[in-house]
Amino acid sequence: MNLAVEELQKKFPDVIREVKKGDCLTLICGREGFLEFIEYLKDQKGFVYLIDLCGVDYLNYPAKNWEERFEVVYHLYNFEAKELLRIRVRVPEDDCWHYSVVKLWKTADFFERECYDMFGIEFKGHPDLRRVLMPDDWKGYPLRKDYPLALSEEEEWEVYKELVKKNKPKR
Amino acid sequence: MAEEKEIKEQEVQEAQEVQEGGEKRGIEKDTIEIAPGVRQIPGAPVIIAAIDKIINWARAGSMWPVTFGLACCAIEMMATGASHYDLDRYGIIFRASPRQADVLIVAGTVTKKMAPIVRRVYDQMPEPKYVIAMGSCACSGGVFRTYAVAQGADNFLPVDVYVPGCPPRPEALLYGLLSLQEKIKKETKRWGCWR
Amino acid sequence: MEGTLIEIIKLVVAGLILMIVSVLHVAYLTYAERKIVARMQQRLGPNRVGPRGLLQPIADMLKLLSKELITPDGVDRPIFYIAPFISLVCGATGVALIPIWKTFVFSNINVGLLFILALSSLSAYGIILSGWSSNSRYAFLGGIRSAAQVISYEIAMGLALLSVVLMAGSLNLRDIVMAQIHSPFKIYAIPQIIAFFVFMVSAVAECNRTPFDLPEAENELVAGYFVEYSGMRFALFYLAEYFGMIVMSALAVTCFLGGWAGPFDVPFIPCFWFLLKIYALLFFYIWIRATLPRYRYDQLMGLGWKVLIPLALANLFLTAFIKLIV
Amino acid sequence: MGLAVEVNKKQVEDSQWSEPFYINMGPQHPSTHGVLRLFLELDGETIVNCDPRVGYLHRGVEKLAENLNYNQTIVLSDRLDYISSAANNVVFALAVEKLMGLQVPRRARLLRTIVSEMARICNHLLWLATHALDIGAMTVFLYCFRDREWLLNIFEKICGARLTHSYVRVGGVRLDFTNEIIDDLYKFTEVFPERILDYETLIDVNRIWLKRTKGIAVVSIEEAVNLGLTGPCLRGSGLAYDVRKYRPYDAYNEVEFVVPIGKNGDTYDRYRVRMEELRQSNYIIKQCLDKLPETEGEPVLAEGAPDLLLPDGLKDVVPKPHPKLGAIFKAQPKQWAPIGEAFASIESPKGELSVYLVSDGSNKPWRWRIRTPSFIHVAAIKHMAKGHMIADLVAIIGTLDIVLGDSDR
Repeated sequence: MNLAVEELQKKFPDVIREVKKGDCLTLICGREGFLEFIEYLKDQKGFVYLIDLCGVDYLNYPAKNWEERFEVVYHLYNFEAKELLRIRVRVPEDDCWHYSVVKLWKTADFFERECYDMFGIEFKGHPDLRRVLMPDDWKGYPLRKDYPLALSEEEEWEVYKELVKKNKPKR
Repeated sequence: MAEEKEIKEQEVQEAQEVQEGGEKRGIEKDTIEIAPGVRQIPGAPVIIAAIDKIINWARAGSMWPVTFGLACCAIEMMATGASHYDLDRYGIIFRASPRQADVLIVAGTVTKKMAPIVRRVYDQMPEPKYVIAMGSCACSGGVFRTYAVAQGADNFLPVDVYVPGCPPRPEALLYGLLSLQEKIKKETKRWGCWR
Repeated sequence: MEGTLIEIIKLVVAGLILMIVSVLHVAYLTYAERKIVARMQQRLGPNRVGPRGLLQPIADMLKLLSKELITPDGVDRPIFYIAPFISLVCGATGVALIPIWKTFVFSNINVGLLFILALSSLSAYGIILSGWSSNSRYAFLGGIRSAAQVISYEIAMGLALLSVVLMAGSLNLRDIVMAQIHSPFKIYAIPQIIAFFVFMVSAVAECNRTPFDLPEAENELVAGYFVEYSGMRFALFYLAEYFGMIVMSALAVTCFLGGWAGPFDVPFIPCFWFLLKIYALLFFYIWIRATLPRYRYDQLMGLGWKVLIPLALANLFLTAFIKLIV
Repeated sequence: MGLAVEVNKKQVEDSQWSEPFYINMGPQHPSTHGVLRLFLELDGETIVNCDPRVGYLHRGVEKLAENLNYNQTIVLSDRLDYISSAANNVVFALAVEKLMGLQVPRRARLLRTIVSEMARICNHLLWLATHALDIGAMTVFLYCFRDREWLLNIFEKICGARLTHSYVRVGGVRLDFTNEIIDDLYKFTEVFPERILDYETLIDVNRIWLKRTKGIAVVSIEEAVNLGLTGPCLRGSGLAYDVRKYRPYDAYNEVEFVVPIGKNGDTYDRYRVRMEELRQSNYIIKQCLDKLPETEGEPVLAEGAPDLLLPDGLKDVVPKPHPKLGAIFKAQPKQWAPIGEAFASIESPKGELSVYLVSDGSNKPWRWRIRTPSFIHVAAIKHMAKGHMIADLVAIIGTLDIVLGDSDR
């Protein structure tokens, strides 16, 4: 581990809540002050490559010992040190937003839009936050745990419902 | 198997219609049958069966599908068109514009977001037009029984031939296309541009 | 009086035969293209419709005839209907002016070369109008591309042909062939090798063939200017394209390869050498279609204006200069 | 659409007499490789703004995976990037193995490496075919398919499927290779380099090909990293980042290969990188084949690997509806997989493909996040296409090697 975790913790005591060592170094963070923290990681610590940004819904997760429902998970990589870093940021359900990192990584553009699309987490500072995978007028956030896998007829997307109603061939 | 069944069903239906002398439509209304498969307009020396045959032969001999790949099956569709299987042998060439195509091969998963567009492509095609549902997803939704996937292209398209498989082998698609040819060859009273 | 009538009947019959033969040529050119390209790509090509697939073009034609003719919403109807005919007529009329053998030119006019050039520029109107009237952006882009392409390559082609005219001293196509036969090389392709090269390249561009098939580039503009055309109207465009190929190769044969003349006379088939040369050129068209990628729009214009036109101009001056001296 | 309007205004200010021309490319378009939709704003033929819109093939794989057990998810992975399914299988299995701490036998690792590299060759052949077809060279397309067919036949002998293999299992592979397959592969590796030469003679020095690819969509290293480009697209810019070298998995630390890199970061360099990768893949397959006899007789499945048919956990669980969640059945059996998270990534033919897995201890994943290269590459079109022409856009889509199944999941 090249990354001095203690140093980081000293520098950002409010951001880093917990440090875990699983398959890679994991930092569990809070939302406040996160932007400066990740900018520091990118500019000073050489984590220039954002592999992944995704949301996780921890509704009724059996081993849950925290309050917030959502997490936004970042995977960062340092090419020189060949080091992988995971950052988990907790986002509460009733105040469901997070800071956008599009200014730092253009990659984050689609990642954040997807996260918004799938979990309904809004990213503050994103230039163009729209749904990306689902149609614009889709209701609900599919990857949330309380969203059904297959839709019943009432929940069906209006456009598709009409299409089927109009065009279903009679047998 | 689905396509065979369908053709048989159609035959049975037609046979029933003839037997019952049920409601006659289109050309049947204006013509009488003078020999098996040969129809004549009363009082006019016009034989229609020959036209039926020729037009059906021409249609079966030059089915042009739209270049319209949706998912995995599109790769197998390309493979069917490529050197090894060579659809061009049957006079089948892919046209990029739906206006110039006859067959819509729904190759792959149709999602709900895509369904209106598939329908639109179908609507843009000129009559007579045919639809082949290629792959389990297009037939019935396949493994993807989720919120985003339309459970079968036949929810909003009149499918002529179903080709199951995930994805179907090129041979299967070829068989599907040949079945469609057979279906076309059995059509009657459809030699106008209407269906 | 009777003499004129017989003349007229003769003319009509000859015209009909010429038309039928050339339409058949066009139909089987599509077949040949599919077969040859297939062979080059290690495939078989059409072989199920009729013996060896020989009835394939007929099946295609019949099917297209019986298809629905769609007129999309918002098209400019009169123009939309008339555009394919402009294309076809302008493409096909050229056949009438080509001297097919020594004693047969359907219409032996003194400005034959000029007339063919005029027709081929006019056929661009069919494309532009169809692109304009279709109410589709792809068609529109295709039309614009085609306008630019045809205009710029027309110039190169005209300049290349001008040096031939300089050498032959006539615009009459039959006279050009005669002049070639009496020239020391028997064909103009040897002294006018540069002009021949420029002409062939611009002819390919003029016919919208690969690598210059930008107006209908399948992978960019779907089908280009005829994207909204269906059924027989689309078939007319198709016919026009292949007619264009045939006329252009016939023109190349006439102006550069000595027309009907060959190393020896073939009895009973006076057009043997003419056809042979045309087929060779058509094969060349098909060959490059199977081999080359497509140019980009601006690169195409660059090639036309920066390479072909200066080359043709230089060649023209050289020809004139030599003509002056000799 | 805020961005589009801004650019629009600027355009109008710049030139009073012209107005932007909007064109909608796809989802039914021959060269968008499936159902990609590009919303273009054009100035003549030059692209002013390009807004890629995806999701037309979004099938809800991530959600579906949460409702399937671990071995079943591998079947889904086939259908993500359907051109190189074997590589996808590997990353799915790797993630679960990491979570469960399974040790994969060496033979299985070698076999996995072979199929991954075969998938890479398949993918690059298809990429070359479609890329060349997009630029207009039609014959290359058919030549590539001819050789691809050969590989698919071998795949068929290995696992019975041509496209969707599901050959890799959690803890190993499904079946061992037979001698016939090994012979076939040896034959293939011998002939294939000549075939690569064939393609290269067709297009490598073709002036039109060079004109169409050199200097198109140039991306610098910094830009590429910032855009998240991976795989050949990143290496074409000159950074030799390859997961096979940086975080080796399977048997990649046993074989030697070169990571080819480009210099200029343009379409031509990316093309060269991929052509070189074809050779390297061929070489890797050969090395692995040579090593196979050393492991003769070893099992191809790790001990403790989950049963394929009935996962251990399910045997003593009666699924019952969760009070709050309704339709979602939640299995709470004896500890099946440890609670925790795992992150695995591989160098898929298209770029870095990674899986982030959160487990709640049941036999089904709690969250199954798939980071696919195509999704990021689609987003990059927006930045790469600006200022180029429509014809170049087609080349850019080709050079990024996008598969929409991969992108939309």
